[in-house]
Amino acid sequence: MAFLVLPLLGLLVRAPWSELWPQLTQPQVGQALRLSLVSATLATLVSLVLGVPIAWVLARSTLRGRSVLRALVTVPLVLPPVVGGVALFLVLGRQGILGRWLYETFDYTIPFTTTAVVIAETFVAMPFLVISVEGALRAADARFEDAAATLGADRWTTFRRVTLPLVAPGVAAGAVLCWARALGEFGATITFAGNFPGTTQTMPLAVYLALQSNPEGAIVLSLVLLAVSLATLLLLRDRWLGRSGVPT
Amino acid sequence: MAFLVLPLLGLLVRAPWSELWPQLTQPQVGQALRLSLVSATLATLVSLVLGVPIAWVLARSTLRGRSVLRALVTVPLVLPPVVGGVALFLVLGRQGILGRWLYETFDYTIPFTTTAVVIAETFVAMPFLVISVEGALRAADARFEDAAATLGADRWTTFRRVTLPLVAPGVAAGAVLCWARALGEFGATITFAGNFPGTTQTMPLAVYLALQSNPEGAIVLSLVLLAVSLATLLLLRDRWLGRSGVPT
Amino acid sequence: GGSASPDAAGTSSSSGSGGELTGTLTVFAAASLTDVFTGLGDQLMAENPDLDITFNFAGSSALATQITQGAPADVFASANQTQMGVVTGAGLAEGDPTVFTENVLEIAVPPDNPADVTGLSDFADADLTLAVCAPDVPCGAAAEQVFEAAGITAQPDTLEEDVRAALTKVELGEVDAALVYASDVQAAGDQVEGIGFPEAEDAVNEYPICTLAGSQNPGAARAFLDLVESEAGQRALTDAGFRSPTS
Amino acid sequence: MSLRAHVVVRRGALLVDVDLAVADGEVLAVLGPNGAGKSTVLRVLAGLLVPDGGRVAVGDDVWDDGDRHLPAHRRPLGMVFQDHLLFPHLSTTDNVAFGLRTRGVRRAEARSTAEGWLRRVGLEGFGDRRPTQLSGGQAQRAALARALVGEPRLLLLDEPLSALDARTRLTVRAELRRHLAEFAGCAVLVSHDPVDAMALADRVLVVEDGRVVQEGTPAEVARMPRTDYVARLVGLSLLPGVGRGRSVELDGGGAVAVAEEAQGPVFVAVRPGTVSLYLSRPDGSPRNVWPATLVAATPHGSTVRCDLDGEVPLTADVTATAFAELGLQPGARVWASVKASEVAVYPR
Amino acid sequence: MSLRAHVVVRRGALLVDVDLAVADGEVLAVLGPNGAGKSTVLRVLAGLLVPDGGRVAVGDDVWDDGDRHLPAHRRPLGMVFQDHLLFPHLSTTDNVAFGLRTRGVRRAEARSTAEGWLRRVGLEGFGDRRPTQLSGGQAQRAALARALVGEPRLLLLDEPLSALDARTRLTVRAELRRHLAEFAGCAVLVSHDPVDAMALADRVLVVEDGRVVQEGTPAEVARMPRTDYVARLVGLSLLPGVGRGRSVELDGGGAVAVAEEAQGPVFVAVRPGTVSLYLSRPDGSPRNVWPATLVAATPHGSTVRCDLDGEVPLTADVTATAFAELGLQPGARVWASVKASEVAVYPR
Ligand SMILES: Nc1ncnc2c1ncn2[C@@H]1O[C@H](COP(=O)(O)OP(=O)(O)OP(=O)(O)O)[C@@H](O)[C@H]1O
Ligand SMILES: Nc1ncnc2c1ncn2[C@@H]1O[C@H](COP(=O)(O)OP(=O)(O)OP(=O)(O)O)[C@@H](O)[C@H]1O
Ligand SMILES: [Mg+2]
Ligand SMILES: [Mg+2]
Repeated sequence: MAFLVLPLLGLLVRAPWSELWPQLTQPQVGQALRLSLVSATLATLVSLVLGVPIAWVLARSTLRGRSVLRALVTVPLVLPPVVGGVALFLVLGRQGILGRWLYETFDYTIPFTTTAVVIAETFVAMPFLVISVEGALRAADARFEDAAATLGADRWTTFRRVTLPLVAPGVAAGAVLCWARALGEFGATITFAGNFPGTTQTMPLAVYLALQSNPEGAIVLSLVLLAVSLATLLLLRDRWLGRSGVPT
Repeated sequence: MAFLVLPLLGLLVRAPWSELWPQLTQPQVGQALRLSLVSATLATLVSLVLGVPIAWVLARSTLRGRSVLRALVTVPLVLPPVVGGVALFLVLGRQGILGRWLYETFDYTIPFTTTAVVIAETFVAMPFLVISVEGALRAADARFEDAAATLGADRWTTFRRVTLPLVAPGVAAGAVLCWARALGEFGATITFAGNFPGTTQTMPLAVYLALQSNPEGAIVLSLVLLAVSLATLLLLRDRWLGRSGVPT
Repeated sequence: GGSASPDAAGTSSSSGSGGELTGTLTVFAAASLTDVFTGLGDQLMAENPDLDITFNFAGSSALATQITQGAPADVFASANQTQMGVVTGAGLAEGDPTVFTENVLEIAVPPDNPADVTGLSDFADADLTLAVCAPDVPCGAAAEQVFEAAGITAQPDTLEEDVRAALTKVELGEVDAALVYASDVQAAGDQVEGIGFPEAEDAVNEYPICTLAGSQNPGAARAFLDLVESEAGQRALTDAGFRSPTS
Repeated sequence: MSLRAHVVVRRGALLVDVDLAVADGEVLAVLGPNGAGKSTVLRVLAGLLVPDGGRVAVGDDVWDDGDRHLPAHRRPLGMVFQDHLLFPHLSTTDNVAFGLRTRGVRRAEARSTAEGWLRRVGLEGFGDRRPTQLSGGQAQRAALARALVGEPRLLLLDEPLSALDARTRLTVRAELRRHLAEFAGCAVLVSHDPVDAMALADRVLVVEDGRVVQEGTPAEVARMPRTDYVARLVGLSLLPGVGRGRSVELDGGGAVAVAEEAQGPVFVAVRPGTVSLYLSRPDGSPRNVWPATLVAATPHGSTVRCDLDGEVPLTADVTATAFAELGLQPGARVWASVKASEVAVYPR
Repeated sequence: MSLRAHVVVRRGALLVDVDLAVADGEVLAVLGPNGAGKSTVLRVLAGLLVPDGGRVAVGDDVWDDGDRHLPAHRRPLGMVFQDHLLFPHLSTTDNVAFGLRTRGVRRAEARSTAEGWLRRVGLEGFGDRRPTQLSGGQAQRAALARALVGEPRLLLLDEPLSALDARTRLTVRAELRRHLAEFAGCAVLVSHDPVDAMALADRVLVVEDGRVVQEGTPAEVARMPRTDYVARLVGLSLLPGVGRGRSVELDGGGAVAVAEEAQGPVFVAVRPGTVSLYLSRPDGSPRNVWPATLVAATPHGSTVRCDLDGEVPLTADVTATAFAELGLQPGARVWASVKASEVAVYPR
């Protein structure tokens, strides 16, 4: 416990609170905060759309390659985020496998746009969602799905109308983790999306740059980021994290 | 799926495989790989010792402040790792809250040692373990704990001899996540532990340095890191991840 | 230049006035110096078999933070005056830092220069995809200076957190041009092409070096500083695309 | 030594307030419908749930009393759960030895004592199996051994038979009876099967909605049920009314002729086998004749159980032959009759 | 239209190989001990489990046959599960409407049909409740409505009553009987309670260890059990032997005198109520007299059920009074006797 709280306390004690107001009123900070929140939320939504089905496959299907798939899902956890950013370039960059086609056909490039921020954050944060939702699906009672099948529901209907509502708390917990990780994403974002105020400069990027020139200001900025995310997490109440196993 | 696999493929295709052998035979690479594996494993062990009790408190106790505690646990997820490194300095550095006392009493400083690597990795990776184990504890049947209590087992005996063996698969899954994250840790490590070959230069740091002068080599290095961690993950079979919910 | 020739070092006695160096030396240096300093360190260790040099390469600001937090460093080589200022401001430098090398900006373009970038004025072209460093980091501050001097309103698409990140994007062909240091263009080999421009002289980046007050091995620290400033050291730096201090 | 408990505890919308006492060597069955609070009472006795009030004492030792609460693991008790709850990660022997180990007995000694108990419950040779490798009946026997091995002063059994199939239940019930007869401490058995209570208990406590509604020996409860729930369980129709000499005016309307004098509030209990059905009003000696509608008919061995609705709601058992001859269908209008001498009357 | 199925499927160590046929309007009960494979057969019929062999066909439609497997959601069937498995996130009405909605019925129409069904099962006014707010009996009724609402051709019931308490079970069993009588399709009911089978089924299939061991009407099975399991269920002692005229030589040793001629392999069934116990060898008309040891005694209403061990293992029911007068204790040596005319004999 102390191990987690003390560093935070250290930051709080040492933070130059006099810097707080001037920092907060900088237009760039507001912009970065807004962009961070918007892109982390979008990344979470994308992760939900893509990640929940993957989790379903991991938890419910009898595919041979499931453990390979599960290992692949954890790749973005181990890959240094900067390398992750390079990998994204290799696929979606102007010269990338898909990116070139996009560029030549629609004259559209992904890097250096807010879209790129969302993609980078999704790449890094989605595994958290997948792993949490898989856990929730494993814990859920699969017999409800049998019951739905005997009532004429195909796999997709069953998933949408029975499984998903049943594991909603687990999905919510996964989404929280995913959102938190997306909010803190730095390496892949700066590599793949670059850093431009208003379009791609999220809070962690602003913090990192501030560290170069104004370390005290950087600490204040990261505390602001923390405060916002903690406030959000606290608003999601206990019950979102699933039924309690408290033995009373 | 494609979203996760394509970038990896991109890396594999573009990687300059001719670089592989020369890179691998550099003594520094072997050193960094060994240090990475050792410190990630130690960080996982420390996380188990500290994190499992926290998870138990989150899942089983009826403390008022549980949602605050849970939010605090997710702090290191949101904090940019570099700021996490600074925070560790503020506590454990020679000028830090505890570090000064350590230094003055035992003439011992933590930063820039392998211990510092383990601490930085633990700080960043432990939340993964805590959140996974909490999930496993919530899913476990608390009635076994009642049964143990009626057999004369106090809370600690029950935890050690009943609860822990029951949630072993969940703990294993959490440990895998934790280990993977510790293996990929960069920002907090380079800040708090420095980048000394042999003592604190882990693979992600070696990748960072290689990026400065030899980007292709850096990609090869990170693929080596990936391969090692994927191999480890694949060795941990499906059953480690808990009983299956497959409805057949 | 106090460095002895390898032969002399090999034959003189350890307590001799020739000053064979012993113990460990810890050098904190900016990441862009990795190759040059590693080479120089190997040379000094070859001359002094009992000397053990360890390097800590990282971003200058991380190094400055570590030094102010009591890191056991003997030498600090910063990629800019600002971070050196953090260390001297904390009273941790031994004597005044000296500038041992300089770096000037160059335009980096992908091989064959697909966008036909010719000079600094192309950075005002909004149609090109362009990378410059963020003003918070030295190469960004320098970029601002040259644009001001040239009277150009730059239209970058991204403000990179360091030169390396900008260069990566050029290497991958994802930007048409980036404003980076000449040494980085050199290090990237044939992955990028460099284009020099006259306004670069308005924003020369200076690399200061100093020994640190808390050094446990001041003799070796001094010797390393001397080696860097020696002819051999300067040659190694020039080969890597840096240039000798003009003043 | 004996158990005296007054348990007051709120559980969601339900307020449980139950008084009970069990002498040494006595077995008390707590009977009641789902959600009546039976398990709640047992959890309080076990110390797994802190009551909101009341008092729990065994002999001279007070386990719960206002400010005092002895935690479960400090109480000398054994508990058997519905789903046996054997620890899945331990062998059967280690499961049984668990309670001894927590009390500091050495491993070898604990295991040999455990093996002795396994022999007593007929599980010799099963000690090395995991609980998942035991059948339901074997697992429940092992759970009993686990609860008894510590020589508890209080034995608590929460529906120990209800997860077993009908055949295994017969066997395990017989064995449980033998072990309970040998057991020197107090035993409390929760069940919602009256057969368990009849077979195993010396005394029965019927709990409904958190309150005790009846208490007595199994035979008393079976003969003179005091609530509809108990009446249905033991297969009687219960009719509350007010005695007026040889007749009882029912609260729901109508009257019943009875053989003995009755005065004041009474219950009338009618055994289904004593009810006869006719298609037209019979002329005969039985003085109790009521019109009724057949609501449902269920074959039951060689008889058919007929649920009747009307002024006097009754259940009748008629032979399958008679049922077929009458050509009855649900919805049919019939006449039901009972001899006054077959009707039991007892004060409310 | 009718169900004809031959189900072959391996489940862990168990090989299930069961043949069954159910006519329209008929109810088949599948009876068997825990782990016999009953649920497995039902899951194959439902299409939830792909069999390893055999064939499932309803009327002219083949549902399973080697290469062909119709998935569960394409089969016109309804299924009721032991734990009702109502979807906890939907209201009762929406649960019942679920099957209609998946078949493309519009929301308003599906809900109104569902409400009609809720009325039929006696749940009018409960439509807006969540399943957790229903009692066990109500939930099981809603599950029945949910299974019936799609007018299935095949109705499958997997121990629909076993999670209910004794009293609720009586009520729900009676209702279920009414609905099954009205149901026009084929119904298969899995149970391990013989009372369910007797009350609800037209025909009984007894499965043990994955095989059919007996088949017949409930009365036939109850009268002439063919395995020990069935015999215990219906409360008979079963003794296999070889007929030699008026005597049967038992396979376990000893002989039984019988009233009718018997030749070849036969079963002898003895009803516990017909067995008398004596402390010394009786001299009388019964020709069947065996020495035995009392193993266990369980009160059972007004009688005591005595398990006897000896050359001829038997169960005897004696009145509580007689039991007390004989002063019997487990371990006592007794003589058991049965009249030859009370013994049933039928070919193996
Ligand atoms: N943890 C809990 N928190 C709040 N209410 C509970 C809890 N557990 C049970 N209840 C409620 O308390 C009441 C009594 O439950 P209890 O388990 O004691 O009943 P029971 O008589 O044992 O029933 P059953 O025969 O179903 O086991 C029920 O209404 C139940 O919903
Ligand atoms: N998913 C499964 N995988 C492997 N074996 C299984 C599975 N489910 C059940 N079995 C095994 O198949 C056998 C038959 O199980 P089944 O559930 O069909 O029995 P049952 O007759 O319904 O028993 P019960 O009365 O306990 O419900 C059992 O031995 C069981 O352990
Ligand atoms: Mg209960
Ligand atoms: Mg079953």
